[in-house]
Amino acid sequence: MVASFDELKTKFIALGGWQQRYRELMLLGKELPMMANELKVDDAKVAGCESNVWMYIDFTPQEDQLLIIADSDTRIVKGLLAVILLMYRHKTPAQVVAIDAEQEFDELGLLKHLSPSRGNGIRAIVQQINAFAQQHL
Amino acid sequence: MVASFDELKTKFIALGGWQQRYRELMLLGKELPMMANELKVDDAKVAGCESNVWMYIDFTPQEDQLLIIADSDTRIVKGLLAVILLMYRHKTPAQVVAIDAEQEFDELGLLKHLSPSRGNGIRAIVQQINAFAQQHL
Amino acid sequence: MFDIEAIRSDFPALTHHQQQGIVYLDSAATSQKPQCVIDAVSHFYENGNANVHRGAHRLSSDATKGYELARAKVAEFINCHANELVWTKGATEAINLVAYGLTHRLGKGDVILISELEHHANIVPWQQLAKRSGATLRAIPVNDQGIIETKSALALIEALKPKVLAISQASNALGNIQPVHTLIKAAKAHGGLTLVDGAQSLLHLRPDVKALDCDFFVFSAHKCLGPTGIGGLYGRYPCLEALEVFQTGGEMVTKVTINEAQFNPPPGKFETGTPNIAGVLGFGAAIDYLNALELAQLRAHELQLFAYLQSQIAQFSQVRILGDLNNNIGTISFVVSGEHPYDLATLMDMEGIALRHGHHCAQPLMSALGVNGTVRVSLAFYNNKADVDAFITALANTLEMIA
Amino acid sequence: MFDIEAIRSDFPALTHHQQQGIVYLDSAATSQKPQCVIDAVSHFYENGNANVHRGAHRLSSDATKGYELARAKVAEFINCHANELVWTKGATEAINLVAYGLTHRLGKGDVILISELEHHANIVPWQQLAKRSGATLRAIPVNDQGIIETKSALALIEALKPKVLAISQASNALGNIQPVHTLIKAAKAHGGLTLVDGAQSLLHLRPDVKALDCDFFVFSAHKCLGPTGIGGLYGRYPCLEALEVFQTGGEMVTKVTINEAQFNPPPGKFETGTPNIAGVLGFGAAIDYLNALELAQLRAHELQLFAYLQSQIAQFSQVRILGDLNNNIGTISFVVSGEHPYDLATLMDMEGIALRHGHHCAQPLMSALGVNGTVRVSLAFYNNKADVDAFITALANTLEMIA
Ligand SMILES: Cc1ncc(COP(=O)(O)O)c(C=O)c1O
Ligand SMILES: Cc1ncc(COP(=O)(O)O)c(C=O)c1O
Repeated sequence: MVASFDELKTKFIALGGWQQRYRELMLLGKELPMMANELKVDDAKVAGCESNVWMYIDFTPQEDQLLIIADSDTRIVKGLLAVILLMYRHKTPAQVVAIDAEQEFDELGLLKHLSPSRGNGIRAIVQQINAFAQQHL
Repeated sequence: MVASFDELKTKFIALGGWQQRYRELMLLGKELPMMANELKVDDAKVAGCESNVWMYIDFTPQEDQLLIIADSDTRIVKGLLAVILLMYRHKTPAQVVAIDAEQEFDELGLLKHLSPSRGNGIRAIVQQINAFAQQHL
Repeated sequence: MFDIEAIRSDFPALTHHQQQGIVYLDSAATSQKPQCVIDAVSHFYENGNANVHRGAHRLSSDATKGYELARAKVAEFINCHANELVWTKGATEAINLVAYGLTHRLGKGDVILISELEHHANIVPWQQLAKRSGATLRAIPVNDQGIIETKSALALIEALKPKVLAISQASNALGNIQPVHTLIKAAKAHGGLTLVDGAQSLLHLRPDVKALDCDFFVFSAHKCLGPTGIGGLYGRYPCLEALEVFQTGGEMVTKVTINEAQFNPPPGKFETGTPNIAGVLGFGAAIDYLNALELAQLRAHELQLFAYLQSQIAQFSQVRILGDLNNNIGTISFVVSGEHPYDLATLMDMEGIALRHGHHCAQPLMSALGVNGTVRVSLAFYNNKADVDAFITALANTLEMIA
Repeated sequence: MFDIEAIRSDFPALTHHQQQGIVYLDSAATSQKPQCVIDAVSHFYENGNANVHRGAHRLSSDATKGYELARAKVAEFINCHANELVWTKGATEAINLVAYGLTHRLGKGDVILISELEHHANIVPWQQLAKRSGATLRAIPVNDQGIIETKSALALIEALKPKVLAISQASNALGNIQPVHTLIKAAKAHGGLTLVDGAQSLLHLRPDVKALDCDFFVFSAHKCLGPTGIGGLYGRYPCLEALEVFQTGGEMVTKVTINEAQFNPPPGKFETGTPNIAGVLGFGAAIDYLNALELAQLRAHELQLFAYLQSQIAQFSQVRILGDLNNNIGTISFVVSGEHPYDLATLMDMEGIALRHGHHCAQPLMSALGVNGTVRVSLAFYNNKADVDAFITALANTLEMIA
């Protein structure tokens, strides 16, 4: 498993076409811990996603970090969630809002091939995280 | 006043543009006897006309002729009714159905300048007369 | 600058009419369309054509994006939020949607107030609502010119305390611009819901729904340079939320079993079935077109033309004009004593003037004015002085002929 | 002869898709449009543009003529009289119109019968009618392939004696062609009213409403080569007469006072507001286009393509196809065990295949089949062998990738 977002980026950029990237993405998704079924409630669903996405965000003041867990019933979104979680791992709220996720995804070459409505689902997830971070700045 | 449809035709064909014909038409309409208000009931209305047209058709077996009276609240339709009444005057049912009214109006140069929906009103009147004549053949 | 000839050349039908010797003075019935609107419609069918909101593939996703972008444009044009704008097939459907949605909110003793000069679209749905709910339908009277007098209208609102006030911002039959803002304020003071029929005002007045402060506003695209078969309903969000669903089916639901369905929040709640996607895209293009024109210049041109039309028509002493000429979107509705509007309009049509006669879907107004109809000339910003001159010549010929 | 490449060249979007590397296999969502349809729409706006049924001038009169001619064409296409055809904005509105119009005819104890595989448009309006009237909504079950078994359906009709039977002639989710004629006969034997949802069948089966012997038949133009925002309701004339009015307003009335309105006979009674004139004209052109093709050849081509698709997809043992493959309009709806349709469709989309995944607005069917959705390929006569080959290649890549 990749240890950091930077490592992930290096790896992805080295990959050839979108097929290879998506294959890798789905492998990443497989490593994402499964969320307990009891947690997969409607209230935890991210609105605006085509597939089911459940997400919980918490803030640990001691470490000034966001804690995010998320899951999806689809492989691709799970993979994208894995990327997002890696991107925001060990980040303070201030660092979170400073990240240009759109740009990062661009560099990974992941959104370009995704149809706009699917891309919007990913944006909805990122926005929810950002909104949470804003409240804890 | 013109005494017969043929006389009317000769007169109309001699006239120049549509303006002169319509002027003449409205003069004809003025000579059409007014229908008593009590007769202007909804049941006597011809469906499919844009303006109000009331018409009564009768058949006198002794003379084997149709008897038509009609009126309208508009000058132009009144004029067209006058033409129609002249066209069908003293005609037996068999003669009535033999008349190609469309063709006659064409020769008079009256329908050409009338918009299709107005022309359809005139056709509705002619059809009603024809339908009546058919029943008394 | 406002270059009328350049503008006219954007409207292909105007050129075509000219070739046929026809002058179009019936914009209140439907407006002409600039080429960009026609192209937006064709472009969709020729290129992206796909269904929306079905999220399957990129064609569909692109169609959805364009469709929602048009919603945002129209919303901005009338100054509301995109989620306060419901697509309907036109103003008539929008009024029906509201009237059905209020069925359970009204009861015996409640008053629905309209005015005598409303279009049938803003009368009959309220009659039906009154029948369904037991409420009573009342109408603000007009004076013998066809004008609503603000004072007596306010007194009536005060007396009746209507639960619903539904009124047009501009009359289609006469062109009057109405004191809607004042009437809305009075109705709201008593907790009444307010609906503005903007079918005629959208093109001419570019209404701001927040400034009007109405709860609902309805309009049709085809009267505002857009395609046929599309229009909209603006509703303040809580007002939309409080309406019962109207038409039901696909898209507007979240979860369906055989016996139960859960509905989307507005505007989705009211939008079922495959929408008029091409119509929406065309309407978006119409709004782009209007946004590129300066409203003040456009309105100045319209008013100038309207003044010219009035000054010219004044030469015919037998012509009686109805309506409020001081507050008008550019419509002259007239009668000639002793003459049937049908005769006038028929002869004018033969002269190549496209105008309308009859009751203009406003029979109660015609009754109130004691006429069996009028002849109506309705201007839009794409008309020019030559159009008015052609009309005046034709009217002179007609009156001379009929005399 | 049926020259598929010549036919494809009539559809500009197919050329455009090809240039983008996209293969359109989503015709059940909406069909592509031949150039003549697009041109009919533009031609109206560029030339005649005027409102209909307002009888004022020749532009309007010409528009009305074209509009009514299109009605006659569509009526002939489905084999009914022009005055039995009501224009609506689509199939969904048509079903709502009927469901609202029957409110006063149903009561407690009455049964409305649909099937488990209906589109939400043929479910939710009946739920709402049941709520308004006190009637009960029931559904004919499907077997585990998603097929209605005629015998048990007939037994259910026998037992329930439904006042209304509403059923689709072809399923959008699975493509099944249903035994509607048999079910209608059974329902009629008990005096039930029958409605056929022809949204999917119109293009593929060219239904004859007299042969079906249904009371109502609904359809959408956009699924049958026509424009968006237009569709229709066929109703046997006495059935249309017996329906209460739905939307009200201008055009559909003969006489209006503030408190009363008299309505036109059908179809006018149901058509209020300015209609989608351009949409109607475009749909008329679509019917002309279809009439010029030989149905038998077209259907043979579709079936051949469908057989080829089946034979090719059979190589993927993990693919499970749902629905009735022996009676089908050309749709393959499938699942892959352990895979989410979203993943399959997303990867297929990236491969340039435009298809649809999800519940296809048929959630009760998905529940009955125990799946959370399917991936759906829907063919039309303008698809060719290369389209199927591209799909198969993409599916192979996708399955390989996801494994
Ligand atoms: C079987 C069926 N019925 C009804 C509809 C609804 O049609 P529309 O969305 O055009 O109103 C559809 C379209 O998705 C359908 O496939
Ligand atoms: C004032 C007014 N309200 C409502 C309508 C109805 O609009 P539509 O026919 O586009 O639904 C019209 C159009 O004739 C109108 O002029």
